[in-house]
Amino acid sequence: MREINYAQAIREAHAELLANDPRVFVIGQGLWSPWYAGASLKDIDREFGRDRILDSPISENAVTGAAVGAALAGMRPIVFHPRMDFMLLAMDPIVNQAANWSYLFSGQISVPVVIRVSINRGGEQGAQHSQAVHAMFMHVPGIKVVMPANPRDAKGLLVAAVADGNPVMYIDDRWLYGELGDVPEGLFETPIGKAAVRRAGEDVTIVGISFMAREAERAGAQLAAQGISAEVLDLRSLKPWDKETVLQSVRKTGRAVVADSGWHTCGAAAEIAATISTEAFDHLLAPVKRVALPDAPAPTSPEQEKAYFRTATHIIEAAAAILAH
Amino acid sequence: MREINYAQAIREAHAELLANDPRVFVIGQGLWSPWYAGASLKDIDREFGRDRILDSPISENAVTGAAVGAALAGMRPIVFHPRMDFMLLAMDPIVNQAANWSYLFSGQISVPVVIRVSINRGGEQGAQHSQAVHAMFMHVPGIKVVMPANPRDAKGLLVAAVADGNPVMYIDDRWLYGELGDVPEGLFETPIGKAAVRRAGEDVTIVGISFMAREAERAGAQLAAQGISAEVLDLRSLKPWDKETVLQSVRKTGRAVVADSGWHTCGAAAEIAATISTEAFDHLLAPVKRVALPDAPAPTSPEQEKAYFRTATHIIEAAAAILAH
Amino acid sequence: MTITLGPRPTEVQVEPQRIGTLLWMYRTMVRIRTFEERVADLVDAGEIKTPCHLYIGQEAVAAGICANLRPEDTVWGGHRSHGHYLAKGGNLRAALAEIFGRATGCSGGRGGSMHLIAPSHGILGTVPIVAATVPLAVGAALAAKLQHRDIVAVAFFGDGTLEEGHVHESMNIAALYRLPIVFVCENNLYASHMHLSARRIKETLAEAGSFHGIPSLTVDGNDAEAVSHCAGNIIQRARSGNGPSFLECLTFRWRGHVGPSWDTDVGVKRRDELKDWLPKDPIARTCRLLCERGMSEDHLAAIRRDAAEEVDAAVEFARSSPYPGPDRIMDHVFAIPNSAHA
Amino acid sequence: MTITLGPRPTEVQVEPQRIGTLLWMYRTMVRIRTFEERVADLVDAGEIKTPCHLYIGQEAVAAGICANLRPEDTVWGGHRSHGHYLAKGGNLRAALAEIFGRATGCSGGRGGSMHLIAPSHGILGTVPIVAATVPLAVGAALAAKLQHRDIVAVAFFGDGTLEEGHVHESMNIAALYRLPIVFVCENNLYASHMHLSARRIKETLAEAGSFHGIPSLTVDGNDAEAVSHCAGNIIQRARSGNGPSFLECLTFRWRGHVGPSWDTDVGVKRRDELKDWLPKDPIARTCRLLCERGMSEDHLAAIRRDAAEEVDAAVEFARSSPYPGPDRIMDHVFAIPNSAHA
Ligand SMILES: Cc1ncc(C[n+]2csc(CCOP(=O)(O)OP(=O)(O)O)c2C)c(N)n1
Ligand SMILES: Cc1ncc(C[n+]2csc(CCOP(=O)(O)OP(=O)(O)O)c2C)c(N)n1
Ligand SMILES: [Mg+2]
Ligand SMILES: [Mg+2]
Repeated sequence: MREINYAQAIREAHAELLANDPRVFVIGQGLWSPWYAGASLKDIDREFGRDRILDSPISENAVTGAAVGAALAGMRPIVFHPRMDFMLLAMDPIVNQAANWSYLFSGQISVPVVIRVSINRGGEQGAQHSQAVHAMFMHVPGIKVVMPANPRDAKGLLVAAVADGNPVMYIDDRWLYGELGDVPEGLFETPIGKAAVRRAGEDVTIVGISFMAREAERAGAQLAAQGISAEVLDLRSLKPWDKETVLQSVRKTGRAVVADSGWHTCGAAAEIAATISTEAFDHLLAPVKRVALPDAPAPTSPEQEKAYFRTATHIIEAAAAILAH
Repeated sequence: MREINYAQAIREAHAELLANDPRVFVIGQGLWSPWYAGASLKDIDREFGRDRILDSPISENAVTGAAVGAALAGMRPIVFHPRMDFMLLAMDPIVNQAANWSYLFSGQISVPVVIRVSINRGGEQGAQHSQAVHAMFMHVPGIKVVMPANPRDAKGLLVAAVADGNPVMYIDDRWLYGELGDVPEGLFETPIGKAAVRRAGEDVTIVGISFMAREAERAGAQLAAQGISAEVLDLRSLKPWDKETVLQSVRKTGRAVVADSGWHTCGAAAEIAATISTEAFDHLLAPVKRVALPDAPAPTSPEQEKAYFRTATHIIEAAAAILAH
Repeated sequence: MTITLGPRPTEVQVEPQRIGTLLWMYRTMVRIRTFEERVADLVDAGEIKTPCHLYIGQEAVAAGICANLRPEDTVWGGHRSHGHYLAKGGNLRAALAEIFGRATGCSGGRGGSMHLIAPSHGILGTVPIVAATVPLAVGAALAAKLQHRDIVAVAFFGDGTLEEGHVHESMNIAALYRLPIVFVCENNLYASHMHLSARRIKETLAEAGSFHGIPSLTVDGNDAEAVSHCAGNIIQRARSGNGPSFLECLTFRWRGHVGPSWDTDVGVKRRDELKDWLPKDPIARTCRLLCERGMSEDHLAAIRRDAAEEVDAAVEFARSSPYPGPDRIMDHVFAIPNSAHA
Repeated sequence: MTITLGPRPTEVQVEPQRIGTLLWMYRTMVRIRTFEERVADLVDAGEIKTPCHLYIGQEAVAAGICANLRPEDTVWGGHRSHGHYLAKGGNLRAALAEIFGRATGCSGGRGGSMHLIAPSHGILGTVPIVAATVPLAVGAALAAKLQHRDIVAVAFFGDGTLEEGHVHESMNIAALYRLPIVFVCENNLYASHMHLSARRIKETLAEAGSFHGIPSLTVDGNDAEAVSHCAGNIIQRARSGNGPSFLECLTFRWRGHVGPSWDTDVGVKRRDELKDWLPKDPIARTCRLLCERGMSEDHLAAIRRDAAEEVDAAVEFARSSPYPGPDRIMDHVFAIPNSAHA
C-alpha cells in the first residue's frame, strides 16, 4: 500500500466519491482557494468543474441550509466549513434542521448531507480561530459525528459518511494534515461507530479523540519505554461512539484516561468518562482521568499557546497519576 | 414573606432592576406580547416604556449582537429569547463574541450582558420547539450559566446575573412558571455558582438541574416515604457549578443520581457524573446514575411526549437501582 | 410612518386565467378554508392540542402559486403551511390525522400542524423555525440544476421572515447560481403580534430581491387570478433556466397568530384592518369571478359541499386512528437504519 | 457579468475639506502605510507570526471617516483593522507590540493583529469573525441613544461581509430604532481569493441599505477628501438623531488577503487590476492635493519621516517587551473577577 498524508487522503476520498456518484457535490468557503482547505481539496475544482465544486459566498447559514435542502432533494452534498468557529453561524440548519428531519417525519425522508469542518488552531490566530466544539454536536440526537485521526480513516470515514445516508459531521484537524500513513486506493469505508485499538496493553486504557488519538499513540509508546503497558484506542466516531470496545478495554485494564482536544467542562471526554465510570464501575481500580483543554478560550501569544494546548505529555502525566492511585 | 410564582418572580426581578439601574434595558422577541414570555414580562413595556423594553424584529443574531455591543458600551442589557431553539441562530454573538471578549483583550473590557432564554417544550409542539441545549453553553468558557428551579432563585439569579458584570446566560423553564414560593421583595442576589441543599439525607445524593431539581425534590419526598433518605441538591448554576457542595454530599452518601432536562449524551449530567466519579472515587459505593432525556428529538403526539420527558419517577428508579448495587 | 391597509396597486397587468385553472383554485381555496375552519373548531373544542397557525384569508396565494406547479416541483413552508400542503396536493386526511397526532398522519404523528410532509407531491417538509426552509428551498433548486431536471422550488414565507438574515443570504446564492426558485413572500402585515410598521420603516418588501439582482414584484395576494398570472410567468422563468424571482403577495390573515381566535385583542388597529380585509375574501372574490365567467352557482355549491364532506370524513378518520406507540420514541432518529448503504 | 475595475462615478459633489483635515488625513494615512509596510517586512522576516491582513491601499477610508469622529465615538472593525485602529487614535506602539504577541500590546498579547482595542479612543474591540462587529456596532449606537449621548458608532466592514445575513438584520434594526450609526462598506472587490463577481451578480452594494430605508451612497474610497466629505454629512446626520446611513467606499487592497504577498497568484485578473489601482494610491493623491493647496513638500516629507521614526521606535519597543506568561493562561476568562458587583 502507498503512504499518503492525511490531507491527500481527504482529497482522494473526495475525488473518488465525486467520480463514483453523480449525486455528490461539494459546497462551501474556500473551495477554489489554494489555502482554505490546505492540501485537502487542492485543485479539486479543476478536476471536477466548478458546477460540482461550489466556492460559496460568506453565508454559512444559507450555504449549509442549501446543502441540507439538496440532500432532501436527492443529492449527496458535502458542505465544507474551513473552521468550526465559522460553522457556529450554521447551527440552525445543522441542529434544528438536518438533525431533526428524519425524526419529525417518521423516517419518510433522509438527509444524506455530510457537514465537513476543520479544526484549525494555533499559529497565533487567537480565540475566534481555534475552537473545537465537537462536543456540542455529540450532544445532538440525529446527527453522527466522526473525527479521523490518521490518513486511512480520514479517507474511510469520509466515504462512510457520504454513504451513510444520514446527516454526518466529519471533523478533521489541520494539525494532522501532514501525517503519513498507508491508505488503500479506491473506495472503502471505515465503519462509523467503531473505535480502533492502536496499541494493545494491560495497565491502563487511553481513549484518544482526533488529534489526541495521535498524541495517545505517542504517549503509549513512551509509556511502554517506561515499562507501562497502555492500551490505546482511537475513538474515531464520537457519535455513535464505540462503548463496547472502550468498556471491554477498561474492564481489562481497570484504568482509563480520556484525551480530547476540546474544552474540559461538558466536553466529549466528560461523556466517555461518565459512561466508563458508571458502566465499568466494578472494574475500575482508579478514577478515570480526562485530558482536555483548560476552560479558557485560546490565547494568541506563543508561550501561552504552548501552555494551553495538550499533548502526549499531559496524557502520560494523567496515566502516571492514576497508575499511582 | 409573600408567595409569588416563578413567572411573577422573574417579572419582579426585571421591574426592580429596571427601576434601580438606568443601564438596564430589555430587548428580544415577544416583549410586547401577552404570550411570548408567559406572565414573566406581563405589561413590562407599559411600566417602563418601549424605549427600554424593545420588542425586536425576528433577527436573533443581530439582536443578540446588539445586546452584546450595548453591554460593551456601558449598558446592562437583558436579551430575551422565547425558546432555546431560536437562540441557536445567535451562537456567534454568544459563543464567539460575548464569551471571548474579556479573554481576547486581557480583561480590559467586560461584557455585562444577560442572555435570557426559556426552555419551552411539550404541548405537542414538536422537535424544533422543545430543545434544552444548556449543555452547549456549559461547555463554553467565558460565559456563566444559571438555571433557577424555584421562584426565589428565579428572582435572585436574575439580579445576580445583571450585577455580575460578565456574560451570563439565564435559563428559565416554562414548566416552572406556575410554581409558588416565598420571594423577598426588593433586590437580592442568589449567588452564582452555589448549589442549594433542598433536603438533607444520608443514603443517596440527588443533584437536580432546573426543572429536574423540582422533580428531585418530589423524588426525595417520595423516597423518604419509602424510608430512603435522599440528599437533594438544586445545582442552580451550571457554570460555574458548585463542585464542593456536590462532592461533599456524595462523599457522605456514597451514591449519586444526576437529573437534567437535556439530552443524555454529552449533557450537563455527564459533566457532573464524570466529576463525581473521578473526584469522589474512593467514596462511591455505587455507580453514578444519570437521568436525562433519551437521545432522540422531542416527539409531538401526546403518548410519545409522555414517554419522552423525565420526571420524579425516573429519579426514584435510578436511586433505587444504585441503592441496590 | 403608515402602512397602507389595502393592497398597493399591483404592478402587473393580469391576463385572464383559464376557467379550469380558476375552478381548480376555487376548489383548492375552499378545501383549505373548510379544513381550517374545522381545525379551528376542534382547537376550540379542545380536541386538537398541537399549535395551529391558520391560513384563513391567505388561500389565494397558495392556490395561485400551486396552480402553476407540477407534482415534482417542490414547495417549502413554515408554521402556517396547511394551505401550501393542500394546494400542492398533500392528502387532506393525512394532514388532519397529523394534527390529531395520530400514527396515520402524514408525518406519522411526529409533527403535528407545524410539520407536514408529502414527498410524492414535492412537499419535502414544512417546519416552524422561521426562515429555516428558505435555504432548504435554495438547496432543492440547486439539486434540480445539478440533476439537469426542469423542476422548480417555491419558498413560501411571511413578511416577518425577511428579518432573518439568512433569507438574504439565500437570495444572493439563488441569484449567483441562477437557480430555479421562486421566493414567495406572503405579506400579511403581521409577524405574530407585531405589525410590519413595528418591525421595519419601509413598507415595500419586493425590493428585497432587487439588491441581489432578482426580478421582484408585488401582487394583490387576495386575487387568485393575479397571483396565478404572476406565478405562471416567474415559474416559467425559473423552469427554463433563467433564475429566481421574488413575489410579494399582499394579504391578511383573519385569525390570530396561532389558534382560532380573531386576534383583535392585539390592538384596535387590527380590528379596523379586519374590517377592511374581510370584504376582500379571496374565495368570495373568485366565486364572483367564476359566476361572471358563466359558472353555475350549483356547480360551485357542489365544490363547497364536497369539501365539507371530505373534511367530515377526515375528522372521523383522524379520530379513529391510533397514536404512535409510546414504546416507539427511539424510532427514526436516523432515517437510514444502522447502515452505511442507502 | 462584469464589474468595472475603476470606481464608479461618485454620486456626490465633494466640498473641499479644510487644510487641517487634509493634513491630518495625510499624516494618518502615512502612519498606517508606514506601520503596515514594516509589519509586512517583519512577517516576511518571520518575526511576526500572527496572521496580518494588510490595509495598504485602503487608507483613505479609515482616514476620511475618522477625520469626522470624536474620541468617544466608537469604531468597529474586523480582521483588517490596523488602519481603523490607528486612524481612530489607537496607540501605534501598543498595536505593534500586540502583533508581536507581547504583554505590552494593546490587548495584552492576547489578540494579535486581528484583535485590537483602545477603549479610551472608542475602539472597543476588533475581531476577525466576518460581520461579527456589525451587530455590536448597532448595540453601541443603541447604547448611545438610550444614554442620550450624541455619540456615533461606525461599523467598518468589507464587501464580502454583506454576504452574512446578520448585516442585513443589523441595518433593519438600526433603521427601525433610528440609531446613530454609519455603515461603512469598504468594497475592495475581493473577499479573500474571491472576486465580487464570483460572489454576487450585481455590482452595486450601496442599495443594501435602501431596502431597509437607510440613505445609501457610493464614494471613491481612494479619495480621502471625498470620503471625509461624505462622512462629515452622514456622521452629522447620525449624531443629530436622524438615523443611520450606508456608505460604500470603492477601493482596492494592494496586498494579499493575508500576509505581505502581492497576491497576484489568485489570477491574471488581479494583476491587471493592480495595474489600474496602484496609480490611484490614496496617499500620493492626497500628497498632490496638499501641494496644490500650497503645502510645502518639506512639511510633507517631515510627516513621512516622523512616521518612519515612530515605527522604528515601536519595533524596538515591541521586540524588547516580554510575552505574557505561560502561567497566566487562566487569567481574564471573566473580566469581572469572581464578584457580582462591578
Ligand atoms: C427562528 C425563529 N424565531 C422566532 C420564531 C417565533 N415565530 C413563529 S411565527 C413568527 C412570525 C412569523 O411571521 P411571518 O414570517 O410574517 O409569518 P406569518 O406568521 O405572518 O405567516 C415568529 C416570530 C420562530 N418560530 N423561529
Ligand atoms: C464568519 C466567517 N466566515 C469566514 C471567515 C473567513 N474570512 C476571513 S476574511 C474573509 C473575507 C472578508 O471579505 P471582506 O468582507 O470583503 O473584507 P476584506 O478582507 O476584503 O477586507 C473571509 C471569508 C471568517 N473570518 N468569518
Ligand atoms: Mg406575516
Ligand atoms: Mg473585500
